[in-house]
Amino acid sequence: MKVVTGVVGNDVHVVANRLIEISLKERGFEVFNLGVNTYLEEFIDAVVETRADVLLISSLNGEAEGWCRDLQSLKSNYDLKDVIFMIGGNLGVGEMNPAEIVPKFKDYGFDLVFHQVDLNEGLDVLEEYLGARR
Amino acid sequence: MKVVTGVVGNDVHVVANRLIEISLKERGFEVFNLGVNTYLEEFIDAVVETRADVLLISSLNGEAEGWCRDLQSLKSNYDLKDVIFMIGGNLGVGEMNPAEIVPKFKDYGFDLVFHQVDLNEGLDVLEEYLGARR
Amino acid sequence: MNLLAIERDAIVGNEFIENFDFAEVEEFIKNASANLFISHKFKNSNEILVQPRGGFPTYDKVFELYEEFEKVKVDVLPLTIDSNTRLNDYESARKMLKLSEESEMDMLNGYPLINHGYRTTRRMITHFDTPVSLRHGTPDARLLVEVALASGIFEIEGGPISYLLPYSKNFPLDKAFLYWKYVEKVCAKYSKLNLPINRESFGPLSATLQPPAIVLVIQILEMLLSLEEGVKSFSVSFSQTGSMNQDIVSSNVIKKLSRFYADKFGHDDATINLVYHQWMGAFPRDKNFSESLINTSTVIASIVGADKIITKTRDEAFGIPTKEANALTVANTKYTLKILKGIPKISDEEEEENLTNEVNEILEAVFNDKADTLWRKIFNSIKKGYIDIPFSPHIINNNEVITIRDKNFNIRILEKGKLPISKKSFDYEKSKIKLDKDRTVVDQIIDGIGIML
Amino acid sequence: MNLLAIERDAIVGNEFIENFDFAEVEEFIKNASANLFISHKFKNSNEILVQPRGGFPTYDKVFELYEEFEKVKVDVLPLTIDSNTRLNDYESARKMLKLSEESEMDMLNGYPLINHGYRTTRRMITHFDTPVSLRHGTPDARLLVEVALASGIFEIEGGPISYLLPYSKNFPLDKAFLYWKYVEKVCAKYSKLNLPINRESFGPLSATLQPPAIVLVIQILEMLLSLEEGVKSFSVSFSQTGSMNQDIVSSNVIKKLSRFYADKFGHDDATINLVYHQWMGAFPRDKNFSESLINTSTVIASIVGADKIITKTRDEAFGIPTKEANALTVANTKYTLKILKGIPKISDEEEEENLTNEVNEILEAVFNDKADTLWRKIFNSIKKGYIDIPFSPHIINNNEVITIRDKNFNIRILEKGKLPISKKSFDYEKSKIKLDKDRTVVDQIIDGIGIML
Ligand code: B12
Ligand code: B12
Repeated sequence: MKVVTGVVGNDVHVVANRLIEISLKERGFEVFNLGVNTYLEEFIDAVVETRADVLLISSLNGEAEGWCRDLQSLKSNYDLKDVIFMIGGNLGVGEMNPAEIVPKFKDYGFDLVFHQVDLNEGLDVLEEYLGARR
Repeated sequence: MKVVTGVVGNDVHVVANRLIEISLKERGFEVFNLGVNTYLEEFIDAVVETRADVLLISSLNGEAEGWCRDLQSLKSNYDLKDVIFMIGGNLGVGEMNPAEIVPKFKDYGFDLVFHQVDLNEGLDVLEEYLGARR
Repeated sequence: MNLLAIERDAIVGNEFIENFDFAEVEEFIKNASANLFISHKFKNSNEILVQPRGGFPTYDKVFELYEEFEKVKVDVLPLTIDSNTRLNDYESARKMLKLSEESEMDMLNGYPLINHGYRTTRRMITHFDTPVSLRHGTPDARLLVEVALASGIFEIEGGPISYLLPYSKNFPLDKAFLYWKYVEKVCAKYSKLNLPINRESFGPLSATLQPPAIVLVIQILEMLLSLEEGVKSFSVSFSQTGSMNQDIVSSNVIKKLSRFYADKFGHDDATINLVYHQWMGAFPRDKNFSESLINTSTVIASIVGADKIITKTRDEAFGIPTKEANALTVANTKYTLKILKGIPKISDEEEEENLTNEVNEILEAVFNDKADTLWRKIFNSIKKGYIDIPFSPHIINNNEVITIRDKNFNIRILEKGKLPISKKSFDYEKSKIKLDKDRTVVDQIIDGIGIML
Repeated sequence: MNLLAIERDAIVGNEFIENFDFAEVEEFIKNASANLFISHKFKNSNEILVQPRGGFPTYDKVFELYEEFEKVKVDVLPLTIDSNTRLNDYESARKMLKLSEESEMDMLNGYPLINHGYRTTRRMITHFDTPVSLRHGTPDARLLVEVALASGIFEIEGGPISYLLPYSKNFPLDKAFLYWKYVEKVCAKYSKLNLPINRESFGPLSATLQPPAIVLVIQILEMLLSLEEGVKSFSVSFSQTGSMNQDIVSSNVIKKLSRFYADKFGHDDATINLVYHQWMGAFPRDKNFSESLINTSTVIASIVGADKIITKTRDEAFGIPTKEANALTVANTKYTLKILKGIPKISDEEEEENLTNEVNEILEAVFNDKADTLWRKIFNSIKKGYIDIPFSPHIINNNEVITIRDKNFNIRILEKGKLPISKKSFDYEKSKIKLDKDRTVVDQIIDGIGIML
């Protein structure tokens, strides 16, 4: 299984990103880590290029929404219906209600959305999700 | 002006009592300080004996109500209508609503009631009250 | 039947308690769970134990309080006794307990243990299976301690000086010594059946401008009185002074001297622990400030290397805290202790030397008294004003010692009264005080009382 | 017209800003109130200054935030810039500011100063008449700083290393040096018109397991780069390490060495201040624990004797704090600083010697580089991995240094990569580390990241 990961937008929070890479590798995934400050277009390009199964985006600094609202339209340019789109971190500025934020990002085209959820909890759900699809 | 003061009931909090004595003296009152652990009967006896103008009771440990509910009946045994009855400190166990506690103690026969009010604020009010009566 | 046994029979024959079955109580203590003994926990833990304060009139409210504490993994549960029971006024306690049970309003500021009795209370203590510490302030605690031990409460706070001078107006001091001797004897006796019962002295005293030298003297003397009767586990204590440095100095000196005097009097088999009380004086009215104050106390407890910390709550200025507020402090305190690592070893030689000298000087004067027993020497010393605490409500207290804060909030002795300290020591104290000439001394003392407001 | 003047003209000619009137700006700075200068406040205050963090997209929300801070008597106001502006992406900032203004929802995590402009912003700054500190994280801060100074913001945080390695992925390092040289020059120039503009370096860096030796090296180097251009008031800083002792050691060494190197390079007329950051790493999710953590940081700031403390809030783990939460920390921090008296002087000779050696060893290697100017020496040293910070997102960072916590939570160097420290120093580091053989090193590093959770 191939995963493309990184931190979206003008966001330099790198600590979780490093830990996600380690944890994904421990779980047996092949990881392409684009690091911080990665734009949505770069993510999509990498997914297409590597034929990844999962795109795992982090956003910590609160500005995810501004950077991800165009996902649907980008997706439509490529055949990416088998790719799992996943996002996690701090998905809004200030204190957010997860009950509002999750549906919003699902609307933008994400399959799995984790607002302030520990990375390993999120990766457990990803593995379950992959298992169920098989 | 003569003031009888002290701390009512099984209450040993002496710090405010010492400061009240100092402040009353500075304000020119003649002070009879019965100290801590003083029962209501002892206060009344002292007021009668010294012909005091003011009875100033402190209660800090929260048990004032149990010790003061009989004031009306004690008062009725003597001619004390010119004496000002004053109480202050922490007038209940736990956190109390001053709006409820003040009328309750007025019912018991106190003219001036101060729940968690600084002693000097209370003494200012006493002096005003005395001024108004003159 | 020896004298103690006769006295015990008389004590438990009190009209306010149900029939007292010594044989059954001994059996219970013999088989009691190790978890009920704080002496066991002290031995087997590297962490500072956290103990809140608390007690309510009714059984149910104490039970709920303990449930709340259990959730936050409290180390030691408190049982605070109401002030009527503290003054052996069981009849008033009974009346107000009844009123509290009927009205859902608390008419007592603690748990009237005598009225509830040991059979009922033991049910609760064994249910939680956590050490309980008895907090009272009673000069004559004989009955109270019998009932407490029978209930499974294996730490008893107090002592003839620390629970008399701050807590009573005219209870006879000589009696207090004899009644506490009884308590020590009973604790020592039961300590042989299972693990040691822990005794703890109450270092905060009147909690207001108490000079460290006198606090330490009283701690050491109560420790010696207790060990003399056979107690094997003892905690000395003091409360935050207001100056971090003075707290550190006090703790370094008390650790050194309590061990020194215990050994000197032949008690090298006794364990001595150090307890730190979060700020015991007047609290600010802003509850967030109270929390800052409490957390600051916790940091200092870590720095001084206490074995146990006794907590306050954000409600302190307002009244007996809710169970939630109380549990919150425990959780926060445990969190802070957990994150505090890399605590430096600190000492201040000059201050430590001065405090050591003062304590030794006063103790020497006490030991030199002509009386035959230690308690009589202490009794005479208090009468002579060798031991004299500020803000005591008790008539026997000499009331000549006056203390004031220096610019670093250290408590300093301004008037030494009859304290038998040397000229050198007193000169040191005076050299630290800078009075403000434009204000009265009383106003400056009041400032020192209100430093945390 | 000299080169700097030409460059300045070009910089302020940016399409995103309104016409820039240098003459008017000089006039404004010449006559600006002393209260706007933190350098003035440092000089005239004995207390630790308290500065929160904070910034919102819209003018009105920042104004309300400042009003809230004013109520609690803040010492220094922050102006935190959003992350688009930090990366010179003024167009994204403009769009999101517009969205924020329309929707009442904040689409930016700070104040887009360029888009608001100096005329507007100055109105706010002069209204509050309190020093404002610019917090950004921008490698090319030339325009930002011009606008800030023109607005009346007389403290500028950052530097070519501390605002690049933790804050950028691929911004060219050599350019960062040149752009920051511009900033220093402008600050130095304006400092002559009135009181000194204060510059501050950002010691927390990536805020995660940063070894004190590297933090101190970067602080001293950025200080020298700044003083070299004529700045006269500079603050070095570091953030809570997680070990109280390591904080104390760091502060003792940085105070000593920053003064030493400033003097050595001929800047004995410059004032050096010390800034302490409350915990900058991952915060707990329990807001009460966050408050305990914050207060603990405050106590440590007092102990290390900082000149200024920069605060966090109970909301840290959740997002940009509300203005109320932010003001609450300021009030609580000021309260704790007020009650903390009698702070002992603490030192740990062995640790201080080791840290001093490490810093000197790295600095020596930097100064020995063959390049002609200080910035080029530093540039080369970073490329060679002589300066290498853990958890940097930047591609130039060598990423070979690995740190881990010892049992007292001290940060220790496990892998030294190319750090030019002596065998003796590295042996000292290694002697403190006790790895748990049953668990992976990575897991033990992750534990060290999460100590405050
Ligand atoms: C360290 C830190 C920094 C460091 C970062 C250094 C670096 N290069 O990495 C520095 C000091 C440089 C920094 C800068 C800034 N920061 Co910052 N920072 C933090 C802090 C304190 C800790 C982050 C961290 O490392 N945590 C440890 C790692 C392991 O955990 P994590 O990142 O929190 O991620 C966890 C989860 O979110 C999850 N996760 C992450 N990604 C994903 C993905 C998936 C799919 C899943 C399932 C889970 C998941 O896993 C992790 C473990 O549980 C947080 C607050 C906090 N969390 O306590 C603020 C915080 C993230 N920062 C914040 C901000 C705003 C900034 C700044 C803009 C400055 C500012 N205005 O205050 C700049 C950003 C500049 C930029 N261009 O992005 C805000 C974000 C606000 C918001 N969302 O509303 C926070 C929340 C602080 C705050 N309350 O204001 N920061
Ligand atoms: C110091 C102290 C002690 C010391 C007292 C030493 C001594 N002998 O004086 C010790 C440690 C011995 C102690 C013991 C106990 N205490 Co105590 N103690 C305090 C504490 C921390 C400070 C009191 C103090 O000295 N303040 C400084 C002085 C100057 O101010 P003050 O007493 O608060 O009084 C002010 C006002 O009330 C006012 N005032 C007082 N009287 C009057 C009268 C008038 C007319 C006016 C206008 C104003 C006024 O003036 C003062 C200045 O503003 C308070 C909590 C707090 N306030 O922070 C608890 C507190 C008063 N204690 C309390 C209790 C319950 C006890 C105990 C029963 C133990 C227990 N269960 O915790 C025992 C009491 C034993 C007994 N028999 O009474 C409770 C009372 C609870 C309630 N009302 O609901 C308090 C509020 C703590 C708490 N939150 O639980 N205590």
